Amino acid sequence: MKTELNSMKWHILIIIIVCILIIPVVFAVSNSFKTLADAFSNMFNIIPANPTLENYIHVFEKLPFLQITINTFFIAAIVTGFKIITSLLAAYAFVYFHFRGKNLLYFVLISTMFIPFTVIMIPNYLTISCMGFRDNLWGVILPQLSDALGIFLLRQSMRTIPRSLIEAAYLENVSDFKIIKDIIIPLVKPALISTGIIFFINSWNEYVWPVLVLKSKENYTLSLALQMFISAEGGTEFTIAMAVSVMTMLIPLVLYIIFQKHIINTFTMSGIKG
Amino acid sequence: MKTELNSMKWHILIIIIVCILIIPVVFAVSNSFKTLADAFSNMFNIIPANPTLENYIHVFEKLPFLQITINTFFIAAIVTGFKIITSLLAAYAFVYFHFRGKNLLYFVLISTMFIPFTVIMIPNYLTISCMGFRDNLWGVILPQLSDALGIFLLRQSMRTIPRSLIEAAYLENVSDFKIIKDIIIPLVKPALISTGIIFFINSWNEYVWPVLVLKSKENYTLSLALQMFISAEGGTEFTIAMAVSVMTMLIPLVLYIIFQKHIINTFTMSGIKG
Amino acid sequence: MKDIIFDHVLKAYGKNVVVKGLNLNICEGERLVLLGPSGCGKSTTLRMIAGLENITDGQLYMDGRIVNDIPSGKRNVSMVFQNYALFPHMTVEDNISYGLKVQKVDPREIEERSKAAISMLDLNGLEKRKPKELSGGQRQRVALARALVKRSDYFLLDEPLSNLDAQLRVHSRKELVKIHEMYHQTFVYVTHDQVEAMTVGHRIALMYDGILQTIDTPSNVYNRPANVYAARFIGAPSTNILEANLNEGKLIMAGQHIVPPEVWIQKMKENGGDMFYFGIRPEHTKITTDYMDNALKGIVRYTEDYGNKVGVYFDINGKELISVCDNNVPATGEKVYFTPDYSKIHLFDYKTENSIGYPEDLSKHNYGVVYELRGRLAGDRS
Amino acid sequence: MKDIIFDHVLKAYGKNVVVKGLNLNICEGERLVLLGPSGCGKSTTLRMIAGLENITDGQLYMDGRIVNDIPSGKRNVSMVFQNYALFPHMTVEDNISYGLKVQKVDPREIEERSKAAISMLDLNGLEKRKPKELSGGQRQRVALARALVKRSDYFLLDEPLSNLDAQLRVHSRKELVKIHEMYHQTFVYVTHDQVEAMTVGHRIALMYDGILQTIDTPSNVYNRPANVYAARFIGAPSTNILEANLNEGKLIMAGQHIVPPEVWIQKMKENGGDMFYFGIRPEHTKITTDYMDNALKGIVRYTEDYGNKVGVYFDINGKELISVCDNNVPATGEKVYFTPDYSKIHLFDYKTENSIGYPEDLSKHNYGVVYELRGRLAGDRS
Repeated sequence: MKTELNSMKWHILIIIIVCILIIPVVFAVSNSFKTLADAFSNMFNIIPANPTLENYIHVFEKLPFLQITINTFFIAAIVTGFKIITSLLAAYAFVYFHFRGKNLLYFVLISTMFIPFTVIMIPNYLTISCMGFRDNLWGVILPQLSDALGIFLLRQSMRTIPRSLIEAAYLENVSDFKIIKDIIIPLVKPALISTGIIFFINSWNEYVWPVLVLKSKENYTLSLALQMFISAEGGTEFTIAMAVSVMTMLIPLVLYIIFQKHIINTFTMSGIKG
Repeated sequence: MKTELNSMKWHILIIIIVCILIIPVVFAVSNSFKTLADAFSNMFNIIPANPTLENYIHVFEKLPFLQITINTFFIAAIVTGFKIITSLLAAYAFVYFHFRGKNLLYFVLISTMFIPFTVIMIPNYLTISCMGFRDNLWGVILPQLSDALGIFLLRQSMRTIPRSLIEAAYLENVSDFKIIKDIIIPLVKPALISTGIIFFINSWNEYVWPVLVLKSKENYTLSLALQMFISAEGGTEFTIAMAVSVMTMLIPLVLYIIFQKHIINTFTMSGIKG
Repeated sequence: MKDIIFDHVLKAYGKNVVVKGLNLNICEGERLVLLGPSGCGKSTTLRMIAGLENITDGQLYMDGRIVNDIPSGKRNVSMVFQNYALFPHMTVEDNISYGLKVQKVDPREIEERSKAAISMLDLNGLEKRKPKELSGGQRQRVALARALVKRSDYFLLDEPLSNLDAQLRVHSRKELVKIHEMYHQTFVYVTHDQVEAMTVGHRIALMYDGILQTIDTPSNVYNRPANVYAARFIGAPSTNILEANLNEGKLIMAGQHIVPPEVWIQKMKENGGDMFYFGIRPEHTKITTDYMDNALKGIVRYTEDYGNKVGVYFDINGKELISVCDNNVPATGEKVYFTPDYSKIHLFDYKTENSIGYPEDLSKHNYGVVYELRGRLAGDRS
Repeated sequence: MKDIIFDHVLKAYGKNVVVKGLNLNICEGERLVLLGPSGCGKSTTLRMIAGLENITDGQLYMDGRIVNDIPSGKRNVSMVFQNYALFPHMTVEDNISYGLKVQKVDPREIEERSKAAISMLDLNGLEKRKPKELSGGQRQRVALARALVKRSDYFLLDEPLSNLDAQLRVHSRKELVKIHEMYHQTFVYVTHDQVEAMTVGHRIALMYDGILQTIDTPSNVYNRPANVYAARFIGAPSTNILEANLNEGKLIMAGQHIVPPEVWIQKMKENGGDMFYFGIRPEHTKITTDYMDNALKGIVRYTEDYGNKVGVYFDINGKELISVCDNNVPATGEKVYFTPDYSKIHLFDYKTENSIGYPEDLSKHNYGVVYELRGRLAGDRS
């Protein structure tokens, strides 16, 4: 039975969680439409006293903003695509094949999740330097073509597929790649989407690695652009930074709206039924 | 049936994935024990020609390294702990309670996963500034007390628990908190551990947010310390940076070894059985 | 009075009404079986008693009080779930004593009660095992022990034997009855298996499509089915049902006719109308390849060997009937003569599908004597 | 010859040997049922035929070739899985035609074959539905259609009816047989349900603990069980088995004795030894409350009403036996006299537990005449 939620403590808990997660977003959107003076006098007013677009206009004047957005999207899309493909194939191999050293290999792969990114940052930097990818979007992308988290999440999801479905396909002499395409992908779609979202957003947010690789403004990503307007004291560029923030949010938001139905299903449904 | 893996293409795929994930680690460890000259002449040699500890010694002389490690650990541990607790409680409420607006609320929470961190960074900065937590570890911690990803992952895991187990507890008049403690936590332990690992490593790796909040060297975290030795050209401090990298890896590695058995079970088992 | 009363109870999920105005009295200490096919609402009914489902409309009384809003934990019920619902991370011992520990029962009493349950259900030596180290039958007994140790007044069982092998099921249903006869809780048992229902229940409540079809003793449910549905559901193979038209003392069925005993004609006339459903169980019929008077003629389509009996499916002008016989089994394609045992036939009103009742003293109307004499005559003639 | 031959086939998972040196010939076009309790190795055996399990040792021949290393897709087998294994994201139509499409069969032929299968299995109008929109019976028919459309020579079914309601199961097993009689594939059917096995199989292979216990026709498996295990497993309630000591023409069982017909004594002497297992099915016994000569005396412990019959559990010096009777049911606690039908008893060697065989022409040795006469005399005397 689902009991009605009637005790106070649960309500308070959920309200606190929502506040922690939602309020900063509202704050950013609201301040991006304020003048600097307005922002400093009424920082926590949700509705701007004198709504203005000047912060946005300033950003577009100062930076090749469209290019920066495209860069960020390009990196995130390619990285996500590759990570998903490699994770899917590796997870399939780990779930449905026997091979020598399989458990050891899986163990090693999972161990890499424990290695802080900073450890592999410099080796990766040197590698892509050697390959001539400094200040190049591909330099950001290349070391990020696979991800143990994706292998783990997709493997977990594949294990919920009744093995008899795969066996039914074996009986029809279906090849592995066709099984992946016709059966596995449709059935792990929720996990694929959620894993994809995690990869995409992580790449979108990335700062440390792109700042190392990318030098010229026309190669910047959104987080680098944002950093330009941030001064620790909140300074004179505060509302502009808010505008960059909001624009950073734009593409994920548009994607979210486009794929809304799938995403909601993904995060609401559990596994495979019937 | 598990088929034997005998086709070449699958082997190649898995080898590539392992290379992408493993080689940089080996590279970092090996170069941290080289002198700078040795590193530049034989950068891709795995075994250092003249192993040296001078890089490590240098780090300890230049920085309060123990304090920095403790800071990083403190932040990661508290953040992970809070995120896990709030995620667990929220997931429980979403799975086992009925309340008005539940689906809408869940939808909103999940939407926050799409908001780049950079968007909420400045609002959070201003909030913690107001609260007087600038250059304070708690300033790093406070905005990170809950996480929609955790709610999602734990909710998915809870949904695999047969509802009859919870109902059997209801029949015994067991309170919700006791159900969580006695039944939910033991049964979602694998998901708790994997979610905890993700949170811990993410916090461990964090750079953009701590660099904004923390100013004094004694408050630094490991990623900030590492950044000090990184110059884009690889420069004269390259091997020192590698040493910092390796030390960054140390605590996660120790934790990994301590919890090895649990972690392996977590990432090998799937869900709840009989 | 540890009774349970459903008073116009309705349960809906959104627009989907799964229990439709149920009225049902379950007496203190009786074994009531809720029987029906999957999706008939029987499990939902049980779960409403347990407090695991909200009641959409109507009242549920337990022990004289309305319990609609009383939570599960306060209803004094024990339940055995179909999947047993054992806590997979706890040992057998911990599973059994968990509820008592939560209730802060005195540790000495917990130990005493657990030990009693463990030894009654023959679980000695398994105390430290986890559920996954047990066989299906052992798990089922642990679930039973966990329910028993609570010593509650209501004992609910949701298809408790459905995950067991056939041999074990036969054994376990007997054990369940024995346990009940020791404690005499009010016992509500859900199953889709009619043999289980017949052997376990004092009374059987047959449900279909959210509606209580009949509630009666096993013997009456079998021998005096209240309606066509009950006649069809109980018994395997299923009761043969034919549309029958009463016309000048003859019953016309599938284009042929038979002459039933006068007592039955009388009963039909009392009921009124001339259309009925005629029902006869396969085991209450005789078929012969020799000519018989007052029999329906059919062609054998298919036979099934049950070991001690044979099921003969035959076709009477396109209607499929089945007869179960011991010997002289006709072959597929043979022409057969079919006679029901008139002391065991059922007649139902055509509109309501309810039984029209039974004449008194049917014993002299079975086919026995008449059939054998006529059969012999017919044999001579053919 | 589309036959299947197991030649000393062994299947082990690590140290756990689940099929222990199986020798089994399955003939072209026959319906063979693999019967046994869960964990007996029957499903593994089926899956080895399908190529879904590797063979640890021994040879499996299909169509005259060793197929140990032939992958599933090349064995020309169709299979119906217990959970049906329908692709949940595909419509009924796509589920049925998927295999043919992958095999690049001509689209017109795919359509033709799919339509034939859909209409044969009465799935018209459901073509566009997803599996989750179907009832259990419909899913089962889709799984069957998907297997049929392939028109393969081997048809494997792994407990295909176990997820269906009782009524539907009775209907479906008949349909399965009809389908087989249309196509005459080599048909291997796994089940734990003995009624299904009896009604579906040309032959039944009974397995237990990875070992083939007996393989014979349903009638022989029931009437002439090869060993104690087969006698116990087939029939519900189970065959009564008693240790019996042959001593001077008497069989001493549970401290009492009866005198069996001379033909049986002869048979026991031929076998040698003086210890046997005596077996008799509950439905082949008679119990009376009146005194009877040459009967075992017991006390009734428990009765179960099956509707048309009653099961009487009684106790003979601590051994529990069961008798199934029609009428004159004794009450719990009553003293009863128990007589087996000597034309239906089974005797097994004490060491090997194998049947000692049966004397010729047993028909005159059933209790019929003797019993009725003696019963009447006894009644007079009491």
